[in-house]
Amino acid sequence: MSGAELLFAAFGLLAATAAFLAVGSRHVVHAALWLVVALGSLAGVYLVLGAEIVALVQLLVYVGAVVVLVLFALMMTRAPIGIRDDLFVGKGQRLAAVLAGVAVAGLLGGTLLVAVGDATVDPDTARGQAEPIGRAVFAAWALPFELLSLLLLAALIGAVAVSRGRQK
Amino acid sequence: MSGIADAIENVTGAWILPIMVGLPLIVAVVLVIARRLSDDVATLVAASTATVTFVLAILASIAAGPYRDGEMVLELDRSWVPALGVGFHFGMDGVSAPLVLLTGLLGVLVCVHSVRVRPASGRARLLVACYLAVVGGALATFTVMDAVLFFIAFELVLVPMWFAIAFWGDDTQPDAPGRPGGEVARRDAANRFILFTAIGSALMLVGLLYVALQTGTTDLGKLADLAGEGLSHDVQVIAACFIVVGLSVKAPAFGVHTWLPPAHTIAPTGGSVLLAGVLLKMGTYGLVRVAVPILPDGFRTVAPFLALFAVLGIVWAGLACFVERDLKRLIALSSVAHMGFVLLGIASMTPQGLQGALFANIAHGLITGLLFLTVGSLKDRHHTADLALIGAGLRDRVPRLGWLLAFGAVAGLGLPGLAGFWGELLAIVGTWQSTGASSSLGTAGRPFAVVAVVGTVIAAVYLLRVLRLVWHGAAADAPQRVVPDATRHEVMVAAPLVVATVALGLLPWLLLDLTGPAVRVLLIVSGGNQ
Amino acid sequence: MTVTAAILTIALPAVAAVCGLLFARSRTAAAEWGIVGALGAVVASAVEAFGVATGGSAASITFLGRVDLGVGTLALDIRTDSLSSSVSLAVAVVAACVQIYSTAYLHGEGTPEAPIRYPAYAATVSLFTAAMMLVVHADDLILLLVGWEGMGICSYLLIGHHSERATARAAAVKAFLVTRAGDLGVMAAVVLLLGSARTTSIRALIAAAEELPASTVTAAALLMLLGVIGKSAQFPLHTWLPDAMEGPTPVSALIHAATMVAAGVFLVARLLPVFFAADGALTIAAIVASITMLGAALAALAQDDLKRLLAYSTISQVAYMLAGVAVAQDAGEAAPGVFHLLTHAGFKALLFLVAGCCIHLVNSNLMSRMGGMGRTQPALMVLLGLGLAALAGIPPFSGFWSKEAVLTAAEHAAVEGDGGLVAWIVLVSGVLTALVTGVYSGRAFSLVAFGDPAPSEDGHETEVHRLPRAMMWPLWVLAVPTVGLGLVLLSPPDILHGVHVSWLTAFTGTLVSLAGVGWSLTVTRIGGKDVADALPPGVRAFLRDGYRLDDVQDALVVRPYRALARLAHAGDQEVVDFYPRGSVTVARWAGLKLRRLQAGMANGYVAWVVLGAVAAGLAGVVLS
Amino acid sequence: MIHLAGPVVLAAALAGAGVYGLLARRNAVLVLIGAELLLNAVNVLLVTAGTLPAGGLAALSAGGPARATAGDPLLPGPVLAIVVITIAAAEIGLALAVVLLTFRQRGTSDLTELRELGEGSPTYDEHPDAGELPPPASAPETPPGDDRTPSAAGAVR
Repeated sequence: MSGAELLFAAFGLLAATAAFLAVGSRHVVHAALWLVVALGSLAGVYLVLGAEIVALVQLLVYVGAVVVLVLFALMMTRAPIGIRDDLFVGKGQRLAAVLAGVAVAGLLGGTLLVAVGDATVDPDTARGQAEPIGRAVFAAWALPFELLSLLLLAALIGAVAVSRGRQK
Repeated sequence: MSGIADAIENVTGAWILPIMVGLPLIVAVVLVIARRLSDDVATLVAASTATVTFVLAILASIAAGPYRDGEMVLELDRSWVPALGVGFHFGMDGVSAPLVLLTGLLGVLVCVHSVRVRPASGRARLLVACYLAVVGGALATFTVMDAVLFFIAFELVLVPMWFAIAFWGDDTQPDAPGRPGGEVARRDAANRFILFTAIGSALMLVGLLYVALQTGTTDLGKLADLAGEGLSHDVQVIAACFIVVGLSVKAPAFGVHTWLPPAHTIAPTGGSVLLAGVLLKMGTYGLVRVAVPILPDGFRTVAPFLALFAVLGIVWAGLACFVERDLKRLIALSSVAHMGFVLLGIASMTPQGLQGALFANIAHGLITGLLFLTVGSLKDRHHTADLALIGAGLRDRVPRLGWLLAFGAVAGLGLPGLAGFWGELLAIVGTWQSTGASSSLGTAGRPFAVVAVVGTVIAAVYLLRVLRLVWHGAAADAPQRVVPDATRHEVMVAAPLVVATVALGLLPWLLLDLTGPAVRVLLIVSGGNQ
Repeated sequence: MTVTAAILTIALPAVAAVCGLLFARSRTAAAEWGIVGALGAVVASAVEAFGVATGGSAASITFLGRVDLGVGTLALDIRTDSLSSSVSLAVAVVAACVQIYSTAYLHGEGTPEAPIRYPAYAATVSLFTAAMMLVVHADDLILLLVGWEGMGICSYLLIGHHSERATARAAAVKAFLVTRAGDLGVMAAVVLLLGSARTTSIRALIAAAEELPASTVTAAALLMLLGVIGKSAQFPLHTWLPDAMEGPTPVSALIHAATMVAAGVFLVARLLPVFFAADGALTIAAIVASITMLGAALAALAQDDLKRLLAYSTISQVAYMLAGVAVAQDAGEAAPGVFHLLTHAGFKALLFLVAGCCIHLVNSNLMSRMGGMGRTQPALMVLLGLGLAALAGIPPFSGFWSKEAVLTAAEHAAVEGDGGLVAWIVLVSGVLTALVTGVYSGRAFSLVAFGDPAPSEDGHETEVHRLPRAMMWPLWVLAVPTVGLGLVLLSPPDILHGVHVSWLTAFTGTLVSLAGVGWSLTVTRIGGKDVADALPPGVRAFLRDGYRLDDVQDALVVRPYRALARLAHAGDQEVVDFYPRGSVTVARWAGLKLRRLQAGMANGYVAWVVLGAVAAGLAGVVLS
Repeated sequence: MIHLAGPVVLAAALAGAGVYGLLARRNAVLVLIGAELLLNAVNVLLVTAGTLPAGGLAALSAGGPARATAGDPLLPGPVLAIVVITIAAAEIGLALAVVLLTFRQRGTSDLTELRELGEGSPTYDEHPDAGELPPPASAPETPPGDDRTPSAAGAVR
């Protein structure tokens, strides 16, 4: 087991655990905070995989912006503080949800495990740095990138319009 | 004749066909758009358009001659959507020419009819636009030689006809047990019409596409030349099932006929005429043009079932007519019986049978058109088509209408010497001939022929009942004694049908000489029963 | 010339019918069109007969062109020969007499309740004449069928002419349907022959009769015999003819006596070689004819209505004709039957027209109301006597020669030929019928000429008035052949070459007839009123009602048919229409059930998405 | 050297957790957390794929566990991961706006109580048997696309 692999295992385990806690917590704010942990450790995972820029973006956008938005939303919807039992749907549906989760995980993991087999990779950290990514984005991916920016703009305007509601 | 043919050749060539198809369609659109146009002007425009179309149809059928060798003389073939292999392919031969002429004639008659006789409600301008669209679509169906265009033309007719039924239909039907009347009946009739026929067309489309995918072309001419070559037996049977079922909805065969009586009963007079004279023919034309030549093997497998339903229809509808009270419904049901003969003739896959089927097609269009015109006039006057409410003694009360009705009924029962006879006779002969191992009907052919012969008496029974109830009888017993007789205009509209019925009855070669060579070519190519 | 004349015999009445219907503005004009057409037909057929007699027959005259059947063609040709020219002359003469007679018989315009409808009447009679001419001249079975059914529809129209009477309506429908049921046979035979012989040309069929497969010929002959039985009103399809007397009397004279009912016999005579080649067809025809001739004669005996009496007598006489053809020993020997057809056309038309005069005078069909005309209308009674004498077969009237010719032919077949038992049956039945015919003829004469008129039911006495000339002239014209047609045998045309009358048969037949006539005439002399009184009342009623065959027909055909029709009509609504209605119900039910899935729960919808994704993934894994 | 099983198992675990979160949570914001986890599962796979040589797994097994010298010059893995993150940002912004609006109007962000559109909702108002037939289609006097009859038009004016 190489050092990279060890590092990966640590971040991965942390991310997985935090993810489970984020969806399983009975405390609303805790759930949001566990999400922070999960997303943050995923940034570590990306780093280990040699995707430096992605990791940075993950930290910036997800941990920095998305989670803050989530927390704000929780605040503004007067989410209850403390352990609550009414965060989940009924028992039967919950069981079905577990089954669905296991099925998805099993199907995805099973297929991919079979597909990858015994393969290993040696991530090339140089390729994940800002320069090659920047070249790729502004050369080959320029058009999708611009479309993406349009999408963001539209989402921004949409969000403003929606949250303002219909004010006469 | 050849001089005219040459002149047409020089002026338009085969473009006369798309012109003939396009003219009524374009004028129909114009009539819909021109909102300022009064009904009087609009109906006159429609009538003259229909007349021009009819003249074009006559010229085209002259140009398409001589029909001696059965080949298609008048043909226009341009590439249209090359990626899909769809061609802008028009053509006219002995099979389509009579139907084109019939459609043109009936188009003129219904449009001229609506110049004086207006629908009970709604704008006549839009109604005649619907009629013209139906005529244009039907002409297209009868002249296009490409499977995809054929399907489009087939569908094109449904929508205006749906409008005609749904908006100008009769919503004064009385309630009957198990069958509500009024607005409900009208909506039911229109919906039934569109659902049945659209489902039928969808099945046909599946079959056509299947054939097109298997052969790589949608050109009906090329497909007919292939005559099923390169299509395995199973493929042919599957495709034939779809196409035959789809087309028999329109024909209509027994079992899928229940849309027809309500549609005829509700539709305005002109709509009924076009429905009987044009729409029903499209189904049988499709069988002759598509199913028989393109899928000979498959059609041969399906034919006994088609014949079975045809025979069932002949007997069943004939029996049901005997106790039907509503005259329009009765004639509609009798159409099922008459079209049964047509389907039987086609299913026999013999030259005589096909000749009979094509003849009966035209004869039915003329006779039933006449009957619907007459009954429409009766209904306008009595405000009902119920036999009991129309009452006895039409021959004395309204002699002209009475004689038209009597003539139509007599022609409808297949009296020798009138047009109805030849088609039935030849269809039965064909069915009788279609026996033995290599034929399409095999051992079933002869029993079917016998039943069909009996069917000709059944027709006499119910039509004589009609005459006995309303034509005969003491005028004094009728509930409404004083109604106006047919106007000169109405008689003029009906007269061509009467003349044509007599002419075709006495001189059947007028029609059979056109179709004969084409039928021979069709069957020789497809290796049908000889 | 012969050819043109033959075509004109058909075309002139047809044109007259169309013009009379379309252009005749008045009653007179309509009558003129009818008379002109009929007289034209007389002239044309006289020319034709002359042409045939001098120049020989002509076959395959192009008439309606050739028809492409897809396989082979069909020639709608006509022909003219001795048979067609003689029959067409008879038809034309009777038709002309009837057209003239009708102008007086159907006088006036009628009342709104019972209009006369003269233009339609005259045109229909003309059309009928044309149709009969077509049958007579047709050289193709299908063309013959055109005329055959054309006669049927004209008969329907004319029987139902006074359609304000319910009985007339019923009789018209019955006549058409019963004959049409028989015509199925002809149509089926056409189908069969088109199938195996590939032709319906009569000439070709006669030529090929021996070579065709025996089964085909037999089947075709039997099927055509069915049509003959229907059209010629033979047992058991004769029930329509007595009812057909609801039509105006001149029509009965033309259609239901002289021409249309004889068309069946004509068909057999025309196609005799085909019938001859078919095993059993002629035997069955002979048996049917034997049953019919005697049965109908007995029924005629019991009638009170003069027209019904004549109707049953017609059935009986047509059976004679059929028997005369059926006992032929040679494919060319239709002569006795055809001769009887010609003589019968003359005297039966005369009888009907006389009956029409009587009815016109007393306004009733009942013979009991007509009595005593011997004093008031001597000329009419002479004519009646001539007709009845010919009917009974008293020498030297025409009926004697033809009837004895038929009996001679039967005797010839029974004694010398190979007719065997069937010929004996025909002979015995024929002789018995001659007796009965004598009895009912004498009875009719004694009742009408000598009896005392019963007082009319509505109390008002019949006023005796002179018959119009237009009604009397045709009677005298028809009396000529009634008396003298036997003279033709001195120099017979081709078709009658086979007519022989043996002295023995003639003597027996005459004796028997005279005995019958004498008995019924003497009954009144010795104080009896009606020879039919001798019958037990039950039997008399049974015979009068035509053996109650109508009830049988009603029970076996009409009522089951009605039930079946009601079943089909109900089934059309309830059974066949089940699946469209069912699909509505199913769609509605499925909509109600399926929209429960639309629970409004966001998680629920996501669950469906996940389920779909997992299913698709699994499918991908499994299938790849 | 990293064994590929690691990222795969991680992605599967994240996806499973995400699906569970989507299905089992009632609070709309918490449901969105599940959605974020699903997106991140995708991102893990994308980034992992970015480490593979051009030609993907097939090239890898052919060339052995060698260093991916000939990576795809377009770098689809990391770029698409960034795209996903961006879309996620857009999505969460919009979604939270909707949640806020709902909360403001309904006073709750509990999805089980927002069921007005559904069949089982207590506020759902429909009489299935009475409302089957739509109101009658346009009257015969005015077919579609038709103008009023002159008299009617005059009345309107």
